[in-house]
Amino acid sequence: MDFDFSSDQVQLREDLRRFMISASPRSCARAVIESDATMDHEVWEKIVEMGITRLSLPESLGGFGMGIIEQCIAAAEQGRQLAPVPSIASLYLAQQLLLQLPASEAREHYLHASADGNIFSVAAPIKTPWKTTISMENGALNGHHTLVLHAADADYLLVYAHCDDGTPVIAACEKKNVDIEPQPLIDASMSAAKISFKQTPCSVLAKGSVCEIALATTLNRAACLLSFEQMGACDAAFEMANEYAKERQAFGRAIGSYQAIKHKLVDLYTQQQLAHAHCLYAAWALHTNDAALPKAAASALLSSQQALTAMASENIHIHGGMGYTWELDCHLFFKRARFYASVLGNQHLWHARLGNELVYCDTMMEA
Amino acid sequence: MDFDFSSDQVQLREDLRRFMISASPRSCARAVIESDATMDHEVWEKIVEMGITRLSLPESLGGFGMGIIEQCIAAAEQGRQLAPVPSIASLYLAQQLLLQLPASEAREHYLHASADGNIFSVAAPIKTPWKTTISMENGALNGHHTLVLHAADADYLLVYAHCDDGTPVIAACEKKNVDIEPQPLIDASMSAAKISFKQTPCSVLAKGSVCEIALATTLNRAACLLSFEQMGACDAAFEMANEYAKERQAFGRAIGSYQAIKHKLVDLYTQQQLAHAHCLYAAWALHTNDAALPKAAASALLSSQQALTAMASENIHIHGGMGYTWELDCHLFFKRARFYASVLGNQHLWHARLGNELVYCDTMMEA
Amino acid sequence: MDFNDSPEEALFRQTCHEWLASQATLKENNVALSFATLADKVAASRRWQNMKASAGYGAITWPKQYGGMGGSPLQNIIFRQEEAKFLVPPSQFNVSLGMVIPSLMAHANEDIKARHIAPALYGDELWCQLLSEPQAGSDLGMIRTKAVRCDDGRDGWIINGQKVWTSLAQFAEFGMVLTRTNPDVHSFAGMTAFFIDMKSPGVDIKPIVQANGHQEFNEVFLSDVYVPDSQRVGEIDSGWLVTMTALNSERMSIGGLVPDNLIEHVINQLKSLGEEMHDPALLTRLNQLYLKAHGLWLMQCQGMTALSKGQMPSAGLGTAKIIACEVLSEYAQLMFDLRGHEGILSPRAIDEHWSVIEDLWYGAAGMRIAGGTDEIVKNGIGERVLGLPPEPRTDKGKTFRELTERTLA
Amino acid sequence: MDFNDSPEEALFRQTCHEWLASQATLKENNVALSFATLADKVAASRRWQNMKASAGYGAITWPKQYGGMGGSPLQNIIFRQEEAKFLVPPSQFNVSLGMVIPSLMAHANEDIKARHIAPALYGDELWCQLLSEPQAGSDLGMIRTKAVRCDDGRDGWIINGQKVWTSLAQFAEFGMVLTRTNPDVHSFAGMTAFFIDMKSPGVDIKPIVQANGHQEFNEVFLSDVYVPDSQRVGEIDSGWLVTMTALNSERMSIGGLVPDNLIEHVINQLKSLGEEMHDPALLTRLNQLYLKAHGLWLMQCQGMTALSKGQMPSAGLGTAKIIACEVLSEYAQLMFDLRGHEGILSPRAIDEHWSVIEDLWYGAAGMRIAGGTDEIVKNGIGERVLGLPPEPRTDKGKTFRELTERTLA
Repeated sequence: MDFDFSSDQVQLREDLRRFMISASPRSCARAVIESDATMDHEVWEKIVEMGITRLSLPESLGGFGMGIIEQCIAAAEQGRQLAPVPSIASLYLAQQLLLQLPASEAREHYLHASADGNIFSVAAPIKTPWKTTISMENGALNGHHTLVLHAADADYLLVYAHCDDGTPVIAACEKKNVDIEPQPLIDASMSAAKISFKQTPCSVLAKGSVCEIALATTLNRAACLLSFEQMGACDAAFEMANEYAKERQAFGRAIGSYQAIKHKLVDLYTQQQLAHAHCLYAAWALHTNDAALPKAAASALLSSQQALTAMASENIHIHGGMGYTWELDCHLFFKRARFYASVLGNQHLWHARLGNELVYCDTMMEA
Repeated sequence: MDFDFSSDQVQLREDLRRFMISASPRSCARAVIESDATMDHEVWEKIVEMGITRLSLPESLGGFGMGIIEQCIAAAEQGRQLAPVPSIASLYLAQQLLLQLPASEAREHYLHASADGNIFSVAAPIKTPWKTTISMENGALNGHHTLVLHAADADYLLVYAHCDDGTPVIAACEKKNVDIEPQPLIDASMSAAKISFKQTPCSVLAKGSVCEIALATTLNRAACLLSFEQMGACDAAFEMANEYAKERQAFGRAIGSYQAIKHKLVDLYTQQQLAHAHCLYAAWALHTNDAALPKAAASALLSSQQALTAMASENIHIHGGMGYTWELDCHLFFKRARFYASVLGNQHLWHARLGNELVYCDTMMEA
Repeated sequence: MDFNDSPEEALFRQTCHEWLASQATLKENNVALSFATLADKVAASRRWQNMKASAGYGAITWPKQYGGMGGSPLQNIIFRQEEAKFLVPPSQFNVSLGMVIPSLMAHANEDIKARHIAPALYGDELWCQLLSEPQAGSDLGMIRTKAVRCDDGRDGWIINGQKVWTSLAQFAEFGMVLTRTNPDVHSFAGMTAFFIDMKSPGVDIKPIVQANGHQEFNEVFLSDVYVPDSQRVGEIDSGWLVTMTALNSERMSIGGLVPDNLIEHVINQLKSLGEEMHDPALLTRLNQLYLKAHGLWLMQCQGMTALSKGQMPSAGLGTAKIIACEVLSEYAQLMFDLRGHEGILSPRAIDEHWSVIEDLWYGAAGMRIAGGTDEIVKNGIGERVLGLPPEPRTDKGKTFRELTERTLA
Repeated sequence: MDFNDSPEEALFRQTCHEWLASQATLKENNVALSFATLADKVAASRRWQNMKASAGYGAITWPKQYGGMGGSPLQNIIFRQEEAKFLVPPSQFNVSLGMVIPSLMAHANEDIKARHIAPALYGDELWCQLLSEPQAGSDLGMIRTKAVRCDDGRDGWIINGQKVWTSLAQFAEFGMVLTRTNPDVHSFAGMTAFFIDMKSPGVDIKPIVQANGHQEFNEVFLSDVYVPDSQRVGEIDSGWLVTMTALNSERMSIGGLVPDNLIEHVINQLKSLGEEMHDPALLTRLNQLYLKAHGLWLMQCQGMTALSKGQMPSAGLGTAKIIACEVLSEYAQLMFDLRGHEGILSPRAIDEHWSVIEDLWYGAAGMRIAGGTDEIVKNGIGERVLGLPPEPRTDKGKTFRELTERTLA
């Protein structure tokens, strides 16, 4: 039985924690919310410099050749700091999507670009049937997508489109030829936009059913990485609340000595432990590319979302009046939690996926 | 605004409470569980004598001419004592069904019999499509029903059957001509049986679509009455737990002084208050025969079921080791709660009904 | 049993409605007035309060001698129900007229009452309540703001300290302030109440930016603020009595916790989903929300029935605030989820309706804290309604000085 | 990262499996042995324990000097995992060998150990633990069973009192009993441990009928029971140390909390519903159950990984019991609901499989109480894992006599 991070991975986590705390203190997320900015470019540059964008890519593609588990660890540390950077779009979705596509010079080119820290966005549906209003013809894209994550920050877009005859394609284009209309988000430290193509030149990376298989796999892989990011945020909010409960006094003793607060924290801790276990399982499924990946991805996403949603809300509550001020970071977690809860589709979409996997997947390895 | 019991009704409740405590102490339910009996006939006789079986029937049918709200109050008091009597079958289902049928001599006869305390069972489906394997031809019934509440105790059965041409009928027959195969229940203070008809003579009470309308209405009316019975049980379990929490000492103080127990009781109390409000609304809908009846019935059933299920489980827990003994009554509530949760169909059936009513019922009177 | 007014109630409702109709227009689609700034909203509320007071509707339950209507709590609820149907400014006088002035009525001398009650009633003077402090939230016994007797011959006091969560302090003319005057007795026994002119030298008001960006509450710093002894309310060291009167005067909270039409909004949003609206998982969430929202409404109807019969509403209504917080939070979460992937969009940016939902989402988190946290409310119900014993108090019999020294140690 | 045994673990597992295969047959469809009576089950368990002890598998983690295998906690888990695959009697020796004898090893003299450990290991002598009392459940400091020195010249003690929830007392040869020997010191300081022959005069055993009708636990009445001082374990007034050793010796509870195949059973039942199996409301309940059940299994895998690396499992595993209770309760409720209207039928009367579900339904309620209530477990995790401060103890520094007089007053 070897179901846990290796000691090297634990070491990496410690290093990345130190790095992220210094590279992206939570004041960075707050600053993006308070400004018109869509991301913090300085933080992203540091992340690129640190090599997080090339962590799990093979050396042949400009990567460090570490595993996907290391990428999960990096996602959690970004979540802890609520880093205002486009990792979900660029790393969890776009980079993973590129890796699913058939080998080609173009794919190699874009993976190198991704490794180097260029920002990618993905304009694609998040569920079956894979619908799109975007058409691809003669190397040009037309149509629009209502909500593309971090499109305004992107250097390149990966686009799921249909050819005239309905054949799906995945194509890449430069952002500069795309019309971008930013949309205000519930968490303004993140960004998304409505985008329109008008005869936008593109290069086709894949064509046919491979596109849809790649999309489905990418969504599951992105869900695993997002789950780690959510758990990072959850852990940070938990620590914040737990520390406050030890210090804050009411009626002559620390509020954490009252069972109402103590047992609340234990319940949250329990939920957190379960979610961590599912995330670890998702990391294992990613790493081994096991058939359990869809099940593990849905489980990790649902359990981490439940844990963070509860935690973000109770973190405000445990902080009392202070928790409701702009000054404290509680509201940053509250907003981010709500953003995560929709960004790859809501709980009902993932419950449907998990239920489907459980009922139609005959072989279960355990309880 | 006059949304509460009248002072006469409050007085009736007090009278019935004193009566039921003396007529059916909880040792009666326990005795039925510990024996092979299917009900306590002595308790039933006292209930008949007290007039509970004729409470809401018009005087012309041998009743007291009180309202259905008074019947609800009587149901709650039976629930408090977990009375081992066939009220669900005979009063909430059969008597209400008879009242929904078109006037006839036979109906009048059976309503008089019901008022006099004869026990009735209903063999009918509990949901649409109204399926049955029982056929009626030439005044005789054939077929079977897998689960009929209190059939073994019944004097008469009301049966939903199909004629050869598929026309639905509701017919009555005497129990003596029916083959009864009792089924052990999760709560052995209640009873149910598999029943078979073989050329069983019957009298037809209604024919055609009126039968199905009557069944649907009856189920809603029975759900309202059952909700009151559930809340009676819930109140009794709550009082039991609350009293114990005041007395039982741990670590030098009453366990009810700990927030873990205190707030648990407050949460249960809150759930109970909400369920009481829904039951009162159901009583109002019954009384006024308002179009909101289906919605009110489903709301009362779901909220009282949720309240009792939680209460029965936490009543054991708050009593600690003692709560887990046969000696205390906690397990009687635990078993009864589980019985109620299935007897008129499970929560999913009633959620579907409530959701349907909410979404397709355009006019809402309030929040 | 019915949901109708008694004939007297119906008459009163009609009278209110007719007067309101003569002053304002009915809302359409439940859309309320909106204001560019909080200052505009307060100014409009002052004008509307003045109109109400002039017509005798300024304070339904106050005795007539103070300019009130001498009406019942139920009449107050009826007026508010009718008022809510009209396009009028939302009242900014809940603290002023609902809490502070009633405590003045009970504890202040005749001079103060003669000078201050009428201007407050007519909206000319707004009052705030300087109560909570950074170290005294749920536990008001920990108030540290100090008042000491002047030693320069003036017959007054010098106040120093910091208050927090003071509603509308930036607009108020006067503030009732609870101070520590004797640290060497039990913490609730050594406090004294004063009222101060909010323009006094040494009063520094800083709006608090809330999690939702709003700025209705304030920090108020009091630095050597002089207050004459004539502005003391109640006896020296008896300030807790004055505060208790204010807290207990919060009008019967029947209604007003949850907006109307919540369930209708969910159903409309559900219907926009097409086929997916039949999803039993979504319907179950709708149902659970309905069971709480409609159940709360029914409990409030029971409470109003009691008032209508001249009785006190059941103590069970004390759970209303807790239920309401759950309703608001679950409502907002469900509405966001019903937007699917578009749930990441800022509700505020969609339209006024979604902006309200976003406010309720934050509001539910705030409501769990304000006016008694969930925990304090549950302790109260557990002890006063269910009769469960209180927790042992480690601060019992300790003086304020002993408690604060221990805390700092 | 993988779920596989290390080579050493695999080898040990194979050795265990081969020995087990030489003694018993594999289970089919996970169906366990059933017994007509509890007495039969205990007798069969004694025989099987004897066979295991003879082959060296009687106590995997005990030191070899006491007849154990000197194995690791992980080896113990591996043996139990393999054992669970075979049709062998479920062990009735968990208290005897897992709690009582380890406390003898730590606190008893050589004579006692020489006489008693081997017969216990070989299943010839079963031990029970006489601990809880009617007034001392979560709070063992309230134990009232008294032991007083003989005043008739015998070198022994007379024990009087009542114990409750004593597992298998009706079958045990010996019992370890915790008594009060000094009421005038702090409640945990005045207790002494003895072991008694369960056939001693004055020992009266009454099985407790549980809510589910089972009778595994007992009330034990001790009336003037004589016990020689040579059967005292540990020092006078130091009995709490002996009990603590027993409680801490409960073997690492990794696994064994929740039966395998829960989720499979739900899915099979779901599939029997036809079209209705696609109901998202039902699937959501299945999912929520799976998230807890599979999550618990994964947490246990993390714990075993730690053991495999020679580390202690994470303190987070302390939440396992709470999660397991929820899993069992929600599993049973869901299975009952999936039967629709037929959910009213007695599960026991359907078949062996449903009988297990009914047992789990009751069992979950019992498991929330036994071995530390939910509340005690949460206090422990909150204080020891999360570092939150304890509640003030009103019984601190009080003697047992003061506490009991106060309680009775």
